[in-house]
Formats: sequence, C-alpha cells, structure tokens
Amino acid sequence: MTTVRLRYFAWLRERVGEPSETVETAAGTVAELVDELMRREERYALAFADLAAVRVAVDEELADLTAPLAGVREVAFFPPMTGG
Amino acid sequence: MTTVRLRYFAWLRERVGEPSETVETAAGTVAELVDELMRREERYALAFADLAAVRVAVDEELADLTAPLAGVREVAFFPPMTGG
Amino acid sequence: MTVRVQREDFDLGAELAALRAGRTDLGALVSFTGLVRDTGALAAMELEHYPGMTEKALAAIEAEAAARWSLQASLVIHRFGPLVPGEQIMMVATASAHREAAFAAAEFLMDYLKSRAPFWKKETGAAGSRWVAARAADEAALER
Amino acid sequence: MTVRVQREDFDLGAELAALRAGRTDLGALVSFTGLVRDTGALAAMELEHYPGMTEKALAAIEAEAAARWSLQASLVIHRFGPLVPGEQIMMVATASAHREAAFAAAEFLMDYLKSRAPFWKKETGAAGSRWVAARAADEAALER
Repeated sequence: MTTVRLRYFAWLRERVGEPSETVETAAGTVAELVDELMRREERYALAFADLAAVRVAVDEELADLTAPLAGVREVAFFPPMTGG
Repeated sequence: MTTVRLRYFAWLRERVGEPSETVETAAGTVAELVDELMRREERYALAFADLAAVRVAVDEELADLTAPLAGVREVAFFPPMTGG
Repeated sequence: MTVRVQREDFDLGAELAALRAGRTDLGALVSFTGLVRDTGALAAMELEHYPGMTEKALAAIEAEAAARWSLQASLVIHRFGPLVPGEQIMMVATASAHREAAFAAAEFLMDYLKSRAPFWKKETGAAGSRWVAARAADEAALER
Repeated sequence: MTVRVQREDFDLGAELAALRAGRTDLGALVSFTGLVRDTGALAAMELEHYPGMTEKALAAIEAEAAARWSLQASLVIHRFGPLVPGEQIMMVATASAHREAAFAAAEFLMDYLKSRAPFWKKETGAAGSRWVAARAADEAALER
C-alpha cells in the first residue's frame, strides 16, 4: 500500500468536494487509482466521468494516466489549463 | 521642362554634397532624371554608381526608377531604410 | 530569467524599465500583457492555481525558451486570486539582440504557458459562474 | 491608432498604460521596443529621417495592420536625431482581444517599418562613422 496525497483543482475540486485528501492505495498507476476512486463514491465517478477532460500532475510535473505510482507523494487532477 | 525638388538622404546626401536642390528637367521618368544628373557632375555619377542600392520616393511615396515625372513636385533618393 | 507568481498587481512599465536598466547589449524588447476582457457581462474573474507546481512549470517553460533562443533577459509574472475586467492578469517579457528571437521567444512562452502552467479561470457574470474552457487552439499551439 | 515621430525619448510604461486606460475590451497587449545596441565600440548613433514622408509611411503601415487584423488599439513612436547605446529608438504596441492578432500585427508593423519607413542609422565608433547596412533579412521579411 502506498500513501499518496491527492489534489483537485477547478471544477474537479468542486465535484470531488475538497481541495485535497490523503489516500492509501494498492493501485500501480494513476489510471488504476482513478478507477479505485470512481468505484468508491458517486462524487468521484462524476468528477472523472469524462477522462479526456482531465489532466494529471505527478509530484508537480505534468504526467499521463499511465504514470506509475511507486514512490509518488502527490497526484493532482485538474481540467485543461487556462492561464495567460 | 519640369521643375522638381530633389532630396537626398544618408550616404546619398553625403555623396551629392547637399540635402536638397531644385532642378529643371526634361526627363520623363526618374531613371532619365538620374541619367541626366550622372552626366552633369562627377559627384552624381558617384552617388548613383550602384543603382541597386538606391531607393526612390516620389512625392513622399515609395516608387520605382520607372516612375513618370509628369506633375511630380519632389523626388527623394536614399539607401535601403534601416529604421526600427 | 525571473518568474513571479503573485496575488498583487504589477507595474508593467517599471518591470520593462528594470529589465533593460544599465544595459547596452539589448536590441529588442518584447512584452505581452494578458488583460481581463469583458466579453459581455463579466463581473469578476477568479484565477486558481497550483502553488508549488506553478512556479516550477513557469521556470521550466522559461528555461526551455532560453535554450531555444538567444535571450539576454526574460521575465514571467502571473497573478492569481480575484480580478475584475480591465486588470492585468500576467505578463511575459523577452530581450534579445534581434527582434526575431525576442518575438519568437515571447510567443513560445505564451503558447506553452497557456497549456502547461496550472492556472484556471472562473468567470462570474449575470448568468452565474463558469470555468473558462481551454481553447482547442491553445492546446494545439504546442504542436507548432 | 497613433503615430509619433519625435526627437525626445518616450516613456514606454506610460504609453502602454495610456493605451489600455479605462478599457475592458482588450485581452492582449503586445509591445516591441527597439534599443541602441552596443556591438563592440559603439559611441553614438545618429538617426536621419525624411520629415513629411516618415509620418505618412508609418500611418500607412499602421492602417495596413489595422486592415489585416482585428486591433482595438495601436501605437508607433519612432525617434530621430542623436542616440547613445542603451537608449530607446522606437516602439510599437498593439492591443487586441486575442494574443495571436496582437503578436502578428506587432511583427507585421516591425517588418514593414524596417523596410518602408524612411529612417537611416549612422553609427560612430572607435573606427569612425558608417551608415548601417540594411539586413537582407529585413527587406526579405516583406515577402512573407
């Protein structure tokens, strides 16, 4: 089991209902972690319903859903960025 | 005969030796006027020796050597521009 | 090469003056300023970001620009928090010997920043609040 | 849409602030500033121009940019007379709803101005004075 801090931004934060949380997970990749969350509660299922609209950062670096979770401290989920 | 004001800028002004002058000419085009000037005095021959390096404005608008002189008040000669 | 992420406004003129102060090796200085544009009934904008990642992402984008073009100086400032129409959101500035590099690097910084710096805009207007959708053109600009 | 040809220096920050003052319809503000760059032993620069034609040429270039892109505002200031390294030579600024138009119009203004506005630079250094040669790239940029 790995302990990972999860962070949510923008409408993902609003749908999940909190900006961050710490989870224990046996998931090997970000995609497996998302599956786990979606099965856990309706609000996660809703937040991650359209995965094409979700971007991921692993330890503050942009990453893919296929990124492994081994050794990872923080995973963030958010919509496409709209700065500038 | 037409009365035309001539203006010279940058190294063309330095070679001709004056910033402007008024000439009476029977030339039909700017190119014919340049020929006339080059035959008149050595300093003009020198100034216009490399015509590929000379740009022309007729009544304050960029023009070609082929521009007609009829009705023209001012012709300016200068090297390629280097503003900005 | 400087990056600043801040809540408060910035003084564009003072930033550009500081960038070239005391220098004689710059030929071209380009700046871009992003402003809150009222497209109809915009009352306010809230700019959310990811503290920690934001600074790292902007520094990485600036380092990439510096690797691609010959830049004498560059600056990125991006605000977060509440903003109203007309306010400055962010700026980039690039200084180089020639205009081509300064323009290209500034555009590169903007293209990358739009799609790789973790900021999200929420607009509040007469019809309520909505998260601004990323323009397809912005994510596609990275492919150029 | 303003053009100024002047001997005295300008305040870049004040000009950019004036361009957007009181407005909420601008999304992007781009500026370019040309500076006297010391390439080795440059002591001074003299910028000659063609009074009368200069203003007309710059206004025509600005009108062409306004016809090609959706610009909310633009400004061109070009100095003449004696300048020393580090000084500002000229500036262009463009304001639009989106960054693409503001960048493209600013680059267009610079490309055209370089080859179509009647200014000539003479540099004085340790080895004497020389007229700056036009870069082939500058005249070629018009073909883009």
